[in-house]
Amino acid sequence: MTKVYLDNAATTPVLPEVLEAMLPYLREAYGNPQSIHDWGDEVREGIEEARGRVAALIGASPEEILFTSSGTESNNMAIKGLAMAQQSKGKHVVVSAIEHFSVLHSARTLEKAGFELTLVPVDKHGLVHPGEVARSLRPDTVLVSIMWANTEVGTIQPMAEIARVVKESGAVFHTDAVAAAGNIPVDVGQTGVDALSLAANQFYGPKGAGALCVKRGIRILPLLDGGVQEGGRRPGTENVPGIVGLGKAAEMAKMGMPSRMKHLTALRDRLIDGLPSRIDHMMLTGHRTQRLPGSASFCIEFIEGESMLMLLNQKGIAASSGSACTSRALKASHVLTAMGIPVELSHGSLLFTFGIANAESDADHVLESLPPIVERLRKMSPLYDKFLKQERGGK
Amino acid sequence: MTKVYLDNAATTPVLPEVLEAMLPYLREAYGNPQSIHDWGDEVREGIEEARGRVAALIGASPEEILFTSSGTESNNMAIKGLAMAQQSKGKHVVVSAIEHFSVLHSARTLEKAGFELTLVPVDKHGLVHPGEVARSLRPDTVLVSIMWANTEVGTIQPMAEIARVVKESGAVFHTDAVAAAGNIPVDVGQTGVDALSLAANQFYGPKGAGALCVKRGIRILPLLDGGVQEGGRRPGTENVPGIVGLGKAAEMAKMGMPSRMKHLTALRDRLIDGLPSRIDHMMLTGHRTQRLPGSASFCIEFIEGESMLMLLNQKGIAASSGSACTSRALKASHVLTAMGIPVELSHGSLLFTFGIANAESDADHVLESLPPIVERLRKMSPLYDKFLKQERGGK
Amino acid sequence: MPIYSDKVMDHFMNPRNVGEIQNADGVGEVGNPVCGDMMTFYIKVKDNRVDDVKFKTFGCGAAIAVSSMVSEMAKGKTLEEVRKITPDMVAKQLEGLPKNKHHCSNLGAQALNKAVDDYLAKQGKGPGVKSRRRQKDEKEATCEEG
Amino acid sequence: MPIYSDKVMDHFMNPRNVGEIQNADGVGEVGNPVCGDMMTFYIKVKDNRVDDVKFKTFGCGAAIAVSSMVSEMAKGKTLEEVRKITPDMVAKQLEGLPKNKHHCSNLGAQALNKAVDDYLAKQGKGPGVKSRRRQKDEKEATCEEG
Ligand SMILES: Cc1ncc(COP(=O)(O)O)c(C=O)c1O
Ligand SMILES: Cc1ncc(COP(=O)(O)O)c(C=O)c1O
Repeated sequence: MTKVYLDNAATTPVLPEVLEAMLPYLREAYGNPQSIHDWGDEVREGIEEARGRVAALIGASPEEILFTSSGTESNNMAIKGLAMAQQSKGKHVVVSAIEHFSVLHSARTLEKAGFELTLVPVDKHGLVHPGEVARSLRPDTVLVSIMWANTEVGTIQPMAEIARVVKESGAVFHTDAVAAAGNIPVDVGQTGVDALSLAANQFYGPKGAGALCVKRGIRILPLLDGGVQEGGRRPGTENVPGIVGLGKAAEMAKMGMPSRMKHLTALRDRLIDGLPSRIDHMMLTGHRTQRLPGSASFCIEFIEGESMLMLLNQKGIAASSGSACTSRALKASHVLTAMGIPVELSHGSLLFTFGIANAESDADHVLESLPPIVERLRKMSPLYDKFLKQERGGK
Repeated sequence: MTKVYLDNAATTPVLPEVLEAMLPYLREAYGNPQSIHDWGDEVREGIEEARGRVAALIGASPEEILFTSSGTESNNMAIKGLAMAQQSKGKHVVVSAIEHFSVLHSARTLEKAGFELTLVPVDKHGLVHPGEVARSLRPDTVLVSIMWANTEVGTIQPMAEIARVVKESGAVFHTDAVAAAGNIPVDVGQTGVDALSLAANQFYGPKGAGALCVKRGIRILPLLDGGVQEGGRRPGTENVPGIVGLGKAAEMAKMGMPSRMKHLTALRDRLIDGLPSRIDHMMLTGHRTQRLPGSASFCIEFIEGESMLMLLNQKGIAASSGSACTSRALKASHVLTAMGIPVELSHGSLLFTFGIANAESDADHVLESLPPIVERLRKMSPLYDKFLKQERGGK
Repeated sequence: MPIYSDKVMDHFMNPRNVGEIQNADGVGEVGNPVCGDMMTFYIKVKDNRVDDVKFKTFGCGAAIAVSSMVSEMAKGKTLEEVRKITPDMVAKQLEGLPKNKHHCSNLGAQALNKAVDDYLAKQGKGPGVKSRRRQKDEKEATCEEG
Repeated sequence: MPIYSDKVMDHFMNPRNVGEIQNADGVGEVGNPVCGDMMTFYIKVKDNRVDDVKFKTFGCGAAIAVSSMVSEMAKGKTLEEVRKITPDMVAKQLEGLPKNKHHCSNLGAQALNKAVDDYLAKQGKGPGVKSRRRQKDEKEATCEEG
């Protein structure tokens, strides 16, 4: 059976070159980077090279990069560590309504610690308007966090404009760039971002390797207490192979970005343009053009996401969904809800995310496979039944 | 040049079998374990197998195992998460004076959050006496954390006795078993431990993979906020290859433990018995017999640890030291100080830790190489000078 | 490690008794689109037995498999026997369900029961004796979690 | 990526002027064993110049390399020139020191200066004009960090 992986938003495969770069650090270069001997020296070199590469990917300086274990850890450290470090100046924090739970729930934790939280709304395309950010700012706002791009609907935010608004207020500006970094151009210096989260497994690096960029001069408290690693800001024995893999993936992403983007955008558009002509009663979610190159996200009426995923899987296709059933907590996607999509429609969420290994034929496989799946499930659906009866009745 | 790695306390090499087990998860099995398709199913299976193996190593149930990024993270989560979850019962925490900084500094963070902290002293061998633990307990003590074995001096604590004392009081008992688990028998059920930290890179698994065992019925708050991974208790995309490597290393450690221990104990004793007969004015640190199999730790008078390490490195030997100079903060080792070793002597700390790849000849290389190094540095040392002059004067 | 048992997958991929019965003797509908699960059961009753049963379901894989399993379990049973089908029995017949999908098995049993209620009401026999469990179920109008 | 520069390693592995001068014209001792760094400098002075210099050092690799470098820098210089040797000059000659080892370069310059003080005192010339920096240094009796 043709196997087509279109869930690159969940995680990307590791590129062979990335694994190649990691392997020495899983074999002969096993020292602890903190050690005072050749074994330590060798490994320290690998880590510092990786730091330089990650910095280069996002227009930062190497000493502004801290290595973490995931996007989630980076976001937790950013939200809690930045807010706590500035709390003498105020206790108000602003995040968008469509942040990842690692940002949103960290902000909720701050609330429990006495901070106030404002959620910035988004429009129906998932866009955060700089004016809305401005409206949410207060004299005691110390931290604003707006994600660079949204995984679930692909929408890319107008970061430079948002950053400008935040900077004028004097608040610290963090962005969750986990879905963006390595996939679209991201430059902290040019954009005016104070702190940024990223994760290797979103751009063909290994799982378990994230980074947090904190610009010089921005104070942050550590999340973990312990030893001296990462200048004491992120203690714990370094995940050396993971860090080296992250570095290599960053280098390759920087180099290959224009051609990767072109390739992915064509595949994505093939689905975005092709599916609605084959399937009635479906809609694109997110912005049509300001979206991640590989991302094609939809809501399909009258049927539910998990059952579509299971039937797609039977056809060899991996995708994902923001449906309540696919979330362990069985809650409707807060992203789709924030965009004004009715809950019953959000259950039919379906997300295809292309990776650099995909080809046109993969998009075509979806174009062929999805319509009969939708038809099959609609035949089973009492909602579709009611809709048809109403329609017939209406005529 | 002969290269002899005797710094296995800093980190162990990854066993080829462990890397072999990891490789599929860095290649074709790249799915996200949370995904609803074959790619996710395959990876979930790898993680759950690893969970079972880690549980088996320490006599726990699989559902009691949470995967983390390091021993440091496990300790932070344990100390903060357990204390915070029990705070309605009291706000007093007890840890030993020789804990790793990830425990000690986490406890200090609790102090800032309104907890009271008692440090349990150790004797000159680094032993925590159960009676001292009992003395430190109060009606409002909610958490006690005593490390299973100390990395720096090798001393193994009488865990079952300590656990008994703690359990009688009703407090939660956590142990940092990062140096112990995988190297000596560790059984949470038999010992009566409520929570336990471990790290793969201490027993021939990869860096970046730790675990926290939390016994059923023990409440703990998460350290990270975010998604649903690990039942919501430790969110963030799982470090799948790291977790699988940890599992494989745990399986091999359980199987090989008796023969490994025998091998390492012989090597360690060769140094412990052999060095003092070749070098004057040196002492063993830690307990002579209740110590980690591979650990030979000393203090050598009149000279300093880092300079010894550098000269040993020139002879191809990797070791470590608890000297102030080798710590980034340039503080004398709190472990040696707590054992009553004078600060000036602690600067001469030297630690050789054998691994399963070492042979007798490696110990012999140290027996030959260290005496001339000590002699050379003592010739340069004004302290040795003074000592000799006093001695001559005394005669 | 698939989320679902082979039995669930079988009933999801090849659901039994999908459809609608024109002029059904009883119809039961539970759930609602906002919660993401909705089931409609149709029954034909003959000699106090479920002679035919069909269903339509909007929902996740578990919801579809549960509907199919419940329909199979009901077929040929007396109405009294049908009343005794519990969510646990359904889950067991399906060789287990993930923890957070147990509510689906509730829904299936509920929908079938409602169809029986409907049949009895149409027969002028009143809704019959509702089990205590069912009364409780009906109170839970908000979406169930887990 | 070694912690130390090649120059530091060279001076650590092959320290110049290690030892003691019997009947030295000046002896300077700084640091103490509790802090983990201690240096003793011995000088012979001839025609207001450092004619010979030796040292003994207890401490880390940087402390030994710094001592060696300072001794080399001092040799043959006039006492006034010796007074002008700053920690920064020492660190620079060593092609840099890790941040947390900079205090070692302070110690080296201090020890040498103390030996000059001692020489001047023995000559009955008094300790001479101490630089402000040195007066400050001497006040710092506790162990320096970083
Ligand atoms: C006893 C002990 N606890 C905790 C740690 C911290 O573990 P990690 O470096 O994996 O964070 C160490 C590290 O060596 C250790 O020896
Ligand atoms: C936008 C965004 N932020 C944060 C995260 C969390 O990253 P991780 O799973 O690496 O912890 C994700 C994960 O997909 C994400 O898409």
